[in-house]
Order: sequence, then structure tokens, then C-alpha cells
Amino acid sequence: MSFPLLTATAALPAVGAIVTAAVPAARRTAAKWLALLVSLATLALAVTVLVRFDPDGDRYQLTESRAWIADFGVRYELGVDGIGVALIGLTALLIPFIILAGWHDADPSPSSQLRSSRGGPNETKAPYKWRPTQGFFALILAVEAMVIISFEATDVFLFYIFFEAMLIPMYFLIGGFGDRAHAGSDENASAQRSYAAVKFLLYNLVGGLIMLAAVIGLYVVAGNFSLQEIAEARANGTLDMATNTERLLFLGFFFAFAVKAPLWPLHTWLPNAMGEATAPVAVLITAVVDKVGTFAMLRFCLGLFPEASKWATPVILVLALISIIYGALLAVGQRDIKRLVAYASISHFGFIILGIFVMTSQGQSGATLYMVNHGISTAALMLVAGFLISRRGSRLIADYGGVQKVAPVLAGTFLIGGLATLSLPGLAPFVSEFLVLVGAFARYPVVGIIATVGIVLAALYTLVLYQRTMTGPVKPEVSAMPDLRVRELVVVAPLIALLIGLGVYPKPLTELVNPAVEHTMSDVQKKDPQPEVEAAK
Amino acid sequence: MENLIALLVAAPLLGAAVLLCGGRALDRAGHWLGTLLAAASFVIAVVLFTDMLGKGAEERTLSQHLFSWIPVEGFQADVAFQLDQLSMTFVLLISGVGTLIHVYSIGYMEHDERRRRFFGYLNLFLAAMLLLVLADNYLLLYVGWEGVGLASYLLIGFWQHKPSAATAAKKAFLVNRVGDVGLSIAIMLMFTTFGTFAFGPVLEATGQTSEGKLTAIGLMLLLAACGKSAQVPLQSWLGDAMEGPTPVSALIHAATMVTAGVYLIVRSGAIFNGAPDAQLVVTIVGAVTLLFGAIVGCAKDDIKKALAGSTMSQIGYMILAAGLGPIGYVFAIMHLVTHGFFKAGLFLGAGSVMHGMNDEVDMRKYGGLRKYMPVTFVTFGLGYLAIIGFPGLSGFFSKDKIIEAAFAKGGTEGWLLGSVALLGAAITAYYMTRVMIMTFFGDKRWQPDADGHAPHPHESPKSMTIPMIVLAFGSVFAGGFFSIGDRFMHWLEPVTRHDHGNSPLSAATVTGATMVVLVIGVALAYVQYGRRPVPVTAPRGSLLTRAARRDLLQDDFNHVVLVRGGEHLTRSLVYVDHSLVDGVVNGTAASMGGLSGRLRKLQNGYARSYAVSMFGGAAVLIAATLLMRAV
Amino acid sequence: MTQLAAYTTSTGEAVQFWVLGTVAVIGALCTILMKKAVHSALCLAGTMIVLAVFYLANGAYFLGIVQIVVYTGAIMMLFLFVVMLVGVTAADSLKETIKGQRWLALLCGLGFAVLLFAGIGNASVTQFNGLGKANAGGNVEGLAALIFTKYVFAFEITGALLITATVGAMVLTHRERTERAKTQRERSEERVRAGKHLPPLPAPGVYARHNAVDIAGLLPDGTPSELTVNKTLRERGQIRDVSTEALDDLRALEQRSADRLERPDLRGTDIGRTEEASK
Amino acid sequence: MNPVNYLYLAALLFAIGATGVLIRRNAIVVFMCIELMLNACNLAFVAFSRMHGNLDGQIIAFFTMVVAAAEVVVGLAIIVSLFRSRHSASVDDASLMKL
Repeated sequence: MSFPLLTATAALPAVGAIVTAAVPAARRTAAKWLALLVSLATLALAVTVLVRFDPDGDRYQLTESRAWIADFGVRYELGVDGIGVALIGLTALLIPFIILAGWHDADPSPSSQLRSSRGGPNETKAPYKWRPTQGFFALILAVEAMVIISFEATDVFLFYIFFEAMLIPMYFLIGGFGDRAHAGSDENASAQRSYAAVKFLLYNLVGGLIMLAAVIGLYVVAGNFSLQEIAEARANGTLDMATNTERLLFLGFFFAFAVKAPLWPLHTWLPNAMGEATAPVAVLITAVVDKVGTFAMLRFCLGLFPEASKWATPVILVLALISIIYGALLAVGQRDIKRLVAYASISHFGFIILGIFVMTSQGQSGATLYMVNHGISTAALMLVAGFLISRRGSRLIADYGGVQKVAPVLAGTFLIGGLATLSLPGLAPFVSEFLVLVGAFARYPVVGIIATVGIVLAALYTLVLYQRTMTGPVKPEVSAMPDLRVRELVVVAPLIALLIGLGVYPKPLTELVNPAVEHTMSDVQKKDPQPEVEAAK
Repeated sequence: MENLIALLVAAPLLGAAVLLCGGRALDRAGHWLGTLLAAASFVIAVVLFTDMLGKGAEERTLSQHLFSWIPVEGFQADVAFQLDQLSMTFVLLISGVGTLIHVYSIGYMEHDERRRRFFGYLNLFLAAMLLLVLADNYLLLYVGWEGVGLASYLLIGFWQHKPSAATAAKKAFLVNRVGDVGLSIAIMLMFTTFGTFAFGPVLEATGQTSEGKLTAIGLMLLLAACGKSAQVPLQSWLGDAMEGPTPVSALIHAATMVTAGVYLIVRSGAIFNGAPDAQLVVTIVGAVTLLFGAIVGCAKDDIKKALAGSTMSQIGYMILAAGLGPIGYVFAIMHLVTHGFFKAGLFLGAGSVMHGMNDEVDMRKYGGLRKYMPVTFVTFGLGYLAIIGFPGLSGFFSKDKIIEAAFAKGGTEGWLLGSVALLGAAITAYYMTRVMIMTFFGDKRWQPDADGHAPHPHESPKSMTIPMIVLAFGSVFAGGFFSIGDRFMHWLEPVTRHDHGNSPLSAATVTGATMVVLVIGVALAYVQYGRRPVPVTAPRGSLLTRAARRDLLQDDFNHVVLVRGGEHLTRSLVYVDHSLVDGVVNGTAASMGGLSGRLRKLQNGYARSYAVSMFGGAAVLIAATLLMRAV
Repeated sequence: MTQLAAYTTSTGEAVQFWVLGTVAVIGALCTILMKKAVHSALCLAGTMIVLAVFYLANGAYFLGIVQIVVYTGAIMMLFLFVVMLVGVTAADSLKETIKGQRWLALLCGLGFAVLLFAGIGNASVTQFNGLGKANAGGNVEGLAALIFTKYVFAFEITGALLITATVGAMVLTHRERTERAKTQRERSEERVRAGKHLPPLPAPGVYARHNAVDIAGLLPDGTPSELTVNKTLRERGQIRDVSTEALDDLRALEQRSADRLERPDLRGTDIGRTEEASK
Repeated sequence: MNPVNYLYLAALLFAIGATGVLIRRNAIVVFMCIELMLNACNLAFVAFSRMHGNLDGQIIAFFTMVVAAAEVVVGLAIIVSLFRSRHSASVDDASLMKL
């Protein structure tokens, strides 16, 4: 058997997490460097996966398969298609930036040693033994490991386990490491943070439990958990599901993914979680973890239940449209920078889900590209916003003004992040958004037109945010604000370069994704609508 | 030769990248670099132009395929350029006027500490605009289209410390985005109808689809054009855009951005030709805007805003002409080019005046400046004569032709449109004369400003006057050069086609009528402003004047309906999200909590209470058993 | 005796049933309604004796005797013994402190009775066999034969149970001394040091309400002599009236229960609070 | 008279005992009520024994007595130790089952 590359890609950060967590309390910096190195090594492995992957080859490549829980037909099965490779690449790419951006986020703050505001009342009595820095980076690596294996798993049960297990480190990341910039007292912030963390956990747990029921139901119906086997059996007719069974199972899966994604009206955990978490963790949530939800819709919902997916399409499209418009409108109404980005993300997830369920090649390619591009663009915007917030110590938009004058580079990167969010042509998100819109329009013109309204609203919230924070007279509180430091520039510059690069030349990505999308299209047995006129091409 | 096309775009793009990413080190040489690259672009354009002239009329189209941009199943978007006569005209205008404005900016922005960045933005604008006119498909055009929007956003909001500038920039971008929705829907429609959105295949296949589809595409394109070219109802951003530095106004208004809409319509001529209803709407929009802009221009005391109104009106002429179909395409473009010269000249002149007057923009505080700024006066004056259509100057030829073409449309529409165009010419003469008189003639009305600095009107430096002079040349001679022997028409005909139409009025009649209204307009303005002293504070004015000062209340409408309504909508949605969507979930949680709290009270810890429940439960069980037995 | 086990019941048995049955029910009711535990115990004992008679009437001679000897004789004495240990003054308050408990209890009791009656009524046992055959070899012998054959295992286990219960009772009531017991000397020294004169309690097991130190001695003619009472006893407050103490205890107990029931809820509002905070 | 009447009597006594358990707070009285309930059961067993014509019912009643004796021993011991520590024989006072 050849080298288990996929296992290694997932296992490396997992091992890294354990080692990082074990670094002695005093060696905080060593832990940071260790985490960074591990994440970079993971990136190298992910690149290897990317290189070894042949877009035009088999549907699932680099497969691994071992018996695991033989009694229940659970196998340790890994394999990637183009979409998975792209998202693994995105994850491995973003984690080093997240680690670098959060370099100082988990340093014990001077106040926390005196009167620790986190960890509950016991900690004031206990001597300061907790190692937040090690924990923070270890948790990030743990999330990375779980996300990567979720993208790789082709066994439904294996996927489910890591899909759910992800919640544990995320819960601690949200609840344990809050944004230091908050309005009000420490106690207030602590209460809000735990509220956000619990809300995150409850929403996702409920989704996960419903999915568990569906997973078990799937086993009862199909007799095993293997994605490939079930899909194959369904395709050649050996596995016949009753219509209602299929629909119920589909709904069970979809609900969990819709919570994770998040789709209106299951979205309210996201603004809380993103608002209260530190900026890098917020990026981790929206750019990495939530992608598992949309990815799983594409792989599991469409792959396992094509008929039910088609059955549910109208409702899902309406919900996606509501997400797009509603998220954008709410973003306009936010007073908190991070919550604004969160609502913008909800709008963008609406686009992704729209692209997946319009079931056209353009829509699904666009949705996949959107996942990658949204990850990069939100990371850029959110991380710069995090740098901004850490300087002023406030998340409220009204507390800023005229930053452009004192910190032009920060303002410039913020603007580019914002422009990416509003899908300016030339930047990567445009490609994906336009593909989704075209894909939607080709099959459901009205849906496409309504979704297009979203791009105006996107401009509105982005520009209002930029105007209120960056332009105008310099507020006294921001007048001494330093511009981006080298570490921060190292974080932002590559992201922006990627945004521009993928905006101008997205071909490598589309070529990676296209064959996978073709497979998905054949799963659901849908053909693209043909143009009315066969123009000479 | 065709490999040079990419360089046209690449040169200013490189400049933008270097200037914006480069550090302070470039502060001293940055503006030269920017100007040089703009000039390089112009030189390349000229080279390509001469090459093009050397070919036969039908072989002049060049194309360059760079790379495949978005290859997705059934969806091919390429980065490819197409340079034909229409594009060439624009490229020359954009890079030429653009270069002049760069030169002008060297002087105008001399004291601005962020000059390097300004030049970066100018270069970016140039690159985007060139991309727009060079693209060989609608999607790439869309990139340029939005790129222009971005650059104008950056330029209008260049003085970001002024909240009004930042707001104006945002407004411009947003209104343009509304138009962009039209363009993207048009592209989607093309994609679903034709399976492609490259110019060639789409424009060739227009005959194969229904008129309804074409009308839909046409109307969507018109929406896009309205946004970018500041046509009613999306014109509101243009007046506010005057918050930007004056070269920006010149660049946006004269040569480039606002003419993009005209380009789009003329480029998509085949689509509009197949959709007469869409064409009718285009002409109506053009005619309405023509009057709208002119009326607004009459009332404004801010010199730049008056010129902005005039721009709106002139673009209205072009849109009107473009809406006339093959009769008008050529004249739309011709007016566009001549307008590019004289309006750029006028704006640069206005900038020069402001430069000498401590950035004062209120014309009521000018007066008698002709003695202090002779060069500005002369160039501005030539621009003035050109725009009102003084015989022999550029505007005369181009505008006259449009009025003629409007009549040639035929039928009631023709008469109506022609009359509106004539009326517009009269108002143009009126408001331009007003601007001229208030600025350069009459008494000195300037006063020390709040800080006690009395303005010392003076002529601007060479770097500013030379571009004005060059543009003045263009204003004077371009029209004649183009019209003699119908040169321009023959040049563009292979692309746009041309149709003479059958005008109910002879060319001479139209010219005569134009002259008459011209004289009336000038005379009215003279009577009102030349004979009497101009009051420094604006009189209250008639209802129309007051409405026109407020952009005919369109902004107020927007404010009340869109801004205020939007604010209420978002605020109520935030509330809904918090209390309804979140509330349902939290309510479930809270009711669970409440229920468990109530249930918890049952667990009061008294053994006897538990005993009661046990006995009660036992009783119920026995009862159930008995009942089941009984049944 | 054998006729009692016949197929029909005699009139005498019917009379006996209705008379003694009434007594048993009254005794049972008194058991639960008497204020004092002693009275309850006595009433229960009465009921049990009646039951013993019923056992005998039903041909369970062995059980009837056992009921009298073991139950009424031993167990009820045990009860009385404990009542004495706990103190006769520890009267039970019949005031109900748990809201609705009494009504619920009555409802349960009544419901239970009705259900059982209904169940028995439904069973329609109109004929019965009588124990003539089973008791032919003597009741005790019959029982013994069953116990040592069919139920021998259960019998052995009950033995173990009894042993366990005995040991358990000893363990429960045995107090392990964790420290050296104070000697009488130490106690008296402590008392002197405290300077307080703790009057003795009334003697246990009697219905004395106070320690009676102020009761004057009787002169030979039967009149009480105040001289026999030491004045200092009164001045020191050495007269200890326990009845008020007992009543106070009772009141305190009721108060405690009431307090506990109406204890304000401190939890259960967490979600609302954090929700407020996040606004 | 039908011996079923014994069963009715047993049922009545049982119900009375149950009510007593529920309304009395003195642990000793509660115990007595439990005894009453056990005795009521015993009566029923004895009556059944007569009805069925075999001695099994009596055996069960016998075992019940034994178990009741054991229970009383342990229960009273518990009451005594409770009284020692709390100076009260009220079952409400021993309500440690609460949160």
C-alpha cells in the first residue's frame, strides 16, 4: 500500500495539536512557532495532495480504506475529488495565517493574571496554571485536523464523527478566547462569550443529532456507510429507497449542514459566535468550519439523495435567496464590525447554497469556487478588521473614523478585503459569484434576478462600513493608531495577492473543480439548460 | 501589431500597481511615472491608429486573445481584446485626454501630500476604462465597467477627510452598482439566449431570437448605461461627484466614465436595432435627461455642479442619438468625442479658476476674472463657444447632426425628440452663457473667506494651462475636422453602420432653427446676468429654480424613499432577527427552561411528596390495567 | 375449629367479621389520626390483634398466633420503645406544610381504595375451597412442610435478611467515638467555667412538663411548705418548663418546612440574563 | 358471608395505611402506617389461602411478617440515629433529596 497521504495530511495537525498542548507553560513562544511550523508542514502536504491529484482521473483519488468497526460496516475510508482537494487546500492555506494573525490573541493578558475573567469563579482561587497560549494553538490545529478529515472522508459515519467532534475545540475557542475588545465590563463580555459559545454548540449539536438519526437511518436502509457503495448501488438500481425514506434522510442530513452553513433561519448563532470570538477564530468559523457544511451538501446530500435533493430544491432556493437578501440587509444595519462581517457571510453562504442547488454546472462550479474565494476574502477582511479592533479596543463602527489618514496601509487592505466581499470584478469572489448567478439564472431566471439584488446590498454594507471607519475627520481616539506591522502585513499581503491572482486567472481552480462538478451533475442526473440560440462559437 | 493591444491596458495598470504598492520612495517621482505611462498608452494608441489607417476599411479590426479566463462547462469567458474603429476612437480619446489630465494634475495636485496615490488612482482609472472599450466580450467589459466604478469611487472620495467627499464617493459607487445589476442581468440573458457573451457571436446572432428577448437585454443594457452615464433615473450621483479634485471631474465627465454608457449602447447596436421598443425607451431617457441636466445646470451656482448638469444634458444628447439607431450612432460618438474635448477643457478651466480663487466654487463670488486669468479665459471661452454650438466650432457640427437625426427619426416621435433637442440647445446656450458671464465678466465679487484670506486670482502654472490649450484646440477644430467630407462617418461606418434616415426638415432648416434658439438662449442669459449686477447671495428664485438647485428633488426623493426607507427596513430587520428569528429559538429554550423550572418545583425534596407521586402513579397504572382488562 | 374452614362461612363468623372489622378500621383510622405517636401505636396494636383474630378465623392458626406474639407483642413493643427513646414530648404537628399534600394524599388513598374495590369486585370470586384439606394434617405441619420443601430457599434467604437487618440496626445505632469521651470531671469544670447553671431536664419517660424543682415539699399535714424551695433556684432561673420548649420546637419545625417550600428560586433565569447582556 | 369481604377489609386498611404514610410527618407513625399496609396485605394473603384451599398464601404472609420485622428493625434504627443527629423524627426535616 502506498503512503497514506490523506491520513498524513489530517494526522499531522492532530499530532501537532497534542504536542503543542504539551509544551510547558513557560515556553509560550515555542508553542506558537511549533504550531506555525506544523501548519506550514500541513500546507506542504496539502500541496502534495494537490499535485498528486489528477483532475481528469478517477472521481475519488488517493483513496485509503481500512476496516474499522466491522460489525456495523463502518470503514475508515478516505478519498478526495476536485472539490475536496480545493477545500483541503483552502484549509491548509488559511490556518498558518490564522495562527499568525492570532499570534498574541492568547497571551495571558495582564489583567487575567490578577483576576482571571475566564474559566469561571474557581480560577480566581486556583493558582494560574492554565496554559492558554498552548491551548489556543492546539485547538486551532485540532480543528484543522478535523476539518481536513471531514473533507476526505468518504464513509458517512467517519464523516459524521469528525463533523461533530469539530464542535468541541470550536466551543472552547469561542468560549475560552474572547475578543478583548468589547463594550462593557469583563463580566459582561464573559457572559456574552459563553452565551455565544453555548449557542454555537446547541445549534450545531441539534443539527448533528438530527443528522445522527439520518445516518443511522441510512445504515438501516443501505446496510453500510460507504458513500461510494451507496451512490453506486443507487445509480445501478440495486438499492431502492422509498421516496419518503429518501426525503426524510435527506432532510436529516440537510438540516445539520444548513445549521453549519448557516442557512436562514438557522443562522443566528453565527453573528454571536463571530462577534465574540477573536478575529482569527471568527475566520476559522466562517472560512473553514462552515465550509464543511456546504461541502457536505454537495457531497452527501446530492450524492446520496439526488431525487430528494431535486424535490427540496424550490424550498432551499427560497431559503438561500432569503439568506442572501436578509443577510445583506442585516449587515447594513449592524453597529458592530465583526457582526457585520458575519451577516455578510450569511449572505454569501446563501449564494453558495443557491449555486449548489440550482443544479447547473456553472452554479456548482461557482459554488465550489465561492467556498474557496469566500474563505480567502473573509479571512482578509476579518483579519484586517481584527487588527483594527485590537488597536482601538472597540468593535463598534461608530468608534472609528478617519483611520485612512493615520493608517493608510491598513485602510487600503481593509478596502481590498471589502471590495472582495462585494465581489468586485478582478478579484476572486467575482468569478464565483457571477458563475452562481449565471447558473441560477440559466435555470430559474427569477431566482437569478433576485439574487443579483444582493450585489447592490453588498456594495452598500461594505462601503458604509469603509466610509464610517476609514474616512472622514480623524477621531482623536484613532489619531495615534499605528499602521500595519510586519507580522500583520505578512498575513494580509498573500491573501490579497491570492484574491487578485484567482480573480484574474482562476483557471487552475476551475480545472480542478470542473470534473468533480460533472460527476455531481451526473449524480443528480441533471443537464444544463441549453441556450436558446446555438450561436457559432 | 495586435500584441500591442494588451500593452494599452498594461501600461497604466502597471503604473497603478507600482504607485499604489510602492512606498514613500516614489513620492517624488510618482507623478512623472504615472504621466509617462499614460502617455505611453497614448503613444501605443497612436501607433495602432496609424497602422489601422493603413488598412482597408473592413480589415481594420484587430483582436488579441490573452488567456482563457473562466473555463467552466458551457461557460467560456476569455481575456481577449478587440480593437476596431469604435474602440480605436475611444482609446485615442481616453488615452489622449487622460494624458493631458495627468499633466494638468501635476500642477493642480502639487501641494497634496498624497499626490502619488492620486496618480495611482488616475492610472487605475485609465486602465479600467481602456479595458472597458477594448474587451471583446461583455464579461470582460463588465470588469472594466466595475473597475471604472472603483477608480471613480477612489477618485471622488480622494479627499476622504471630508465627509461629503466620502459620502459622494459611496453614492457614486452604489448608484453605479444599481446600473451594474442591469449589465449583469443582460449578460445572463445573453448567456441563456446565445450561450455566449462575446461581442462577435452575440451581435451576429441577434436575428435568431425573439424581439422580446432582445428588448429585455436592451433595457437591461440601458439600465447599466443609465448608471454609468448618469441618466435619469440614476443621475443623482453625478452632482455629488464634484467633491473630487477637478481633474477627476474632467476625467470622469469629459472623456471617459460617463461616456461608457454611450459606448455600451452603440457597441450593442445590433441588439437595439432588433428591439425598437428598447430603442424608444433609450431615446426617451436621453431626451428626459437632456432637459433635466440642462434645467439643473441653469440653477446651480457652484461652477462645477453647473458643468455637471451640462454634462448630464450633453450625455443625454448622445444617448438620444444612440437610441435613434443607425441614424444616430455615428453622431452620438462624434458628439462624445467633441464633448470630450470641450467639456474636459471647461472642467480644467473651472479647476484653474478654483486654483486661483482659494478653491472657491460659488460663481456668485467670482466675476471679472478675465483680466486675471487670460489663458484660462480664452480656453474656457473657446470651450463655451464649442458647447453652445457656435458655428464652426466642434459642438456646432456634432450637436446639429444629432438634432437633425432626431427629426429624421420620423413620425411624431421624431418631431417630439427633435423639438426637445432644440429646446435643450437653447437652454444650453442660456446656462453656459450664465456661467461665462458670472465667472469672467461683470464686477469683482470675491471677498475674504472665513480665515481672512482674500483670494489673489492668478493664472495657473504651465502644466495646467498647456493641457487646457491643447483641449481648446480640440474644441475648436475637432468638429470641423470630423465633419468635412463625413470623415468620421466613414471611419465608424464599418462598425456601427449608418442610415441617413429621411428627415422631414432639410439640414439647413435645422441649422437655422438651432441658430435661432442659440441666439435666444444667449440673449436671455445676457439680459439676466450681463445687464444687471449679479447678487452675491442667491435670490430665492422661482419654484423651478429652487427645485433645480436641489437636483429637481430627485435626491430628496431618494433620501426619503430609499435611504430613510432602507434605514427603517434594516433597523426593523435587525429587530426581527433578534426578537423573532432568534426569539423563536431562544423562546423554545426559555420555555424549556421555564417548564423545567416548574417541574423542578415538584422535586421539593419532601419524601412525602414523592410518595404521593408514587401512589398516584401506581393508582394510575392499576386503573390503566383495569381499564385495559375491561376493554 | 375445623368448621371455620368449611365451604360456607357461619353466621358467627359474619357477626365476628362485621364487629371486629369495624374495630379494625377504627383502629387503623385512629392510627393515622392520633396526634401522639404513642396513641397511634396503641391503636395499631388493637388493629393487629383484630387481624390476628381474622387470621385464626381464616384457618391460619399459626399466623394468628405469630401475629399476636411477634407483631403485637414484639414489634409493637419495639415501636413503643422507640417512641419512648425519641420522647413522648415530640408530638407530631398535624398541620400540613406542603401545599396540597393532604388533599392529594386523600385523593390517592380514596382512589386506591376505589380501584382495589373495583378490582376485587371484578374478580368475581363467588366460590371458595376452604382449607379443610390443606389443614388436614395440622396447620403448623402443613406450613412446615411447605417452608422446608417448596420455600426452603426463600426461607434461608429470609434468615440471611434477618441477620443483615440485625447487624444493620446495630451499625446504625452504634456511635463510633472519634474522640475521647469527656469525663464527668471535665464536664463539671466546663460548666463552672461557663458560669451557667443548667437546670436538669425532667425525668424521661414521664409526662412531666418541667423539672419540678420549685414544687414545694409537703408538710406532715399535707400543706406545701414554701420554705422547702430554695429561693436561689428561682432567682437563677433553674426552673425548666419543658412544655414551652417542646411547643417552640414544634413551631420552629413548621417554620422550617414553610421556609423551605417557599424558598425563592435563584436559578432558571440564566438564559434571559445573557440574552440581555448580548444586546 | 362471602370471605371476599376480608379482601375488601384488607383493601380498606391498605388504603388507610397509604393515606397515613402520605399525611403523617412523624417517621414513627409513618412506619406504623407501613406496618398497617403490610398487615392488610397479610390479611388478603390469608383470605386467598382460604379461597384457594392451599397454604401458599399463608407462607407468603409468613414471609411478609419476617421481612416486615427486619424492616422495622432497620427502619427504627434509622429513625433513632436520625433523631440523634437532628433532634426530630419528622420526615420533612430529613428532606435532603432536594437540590
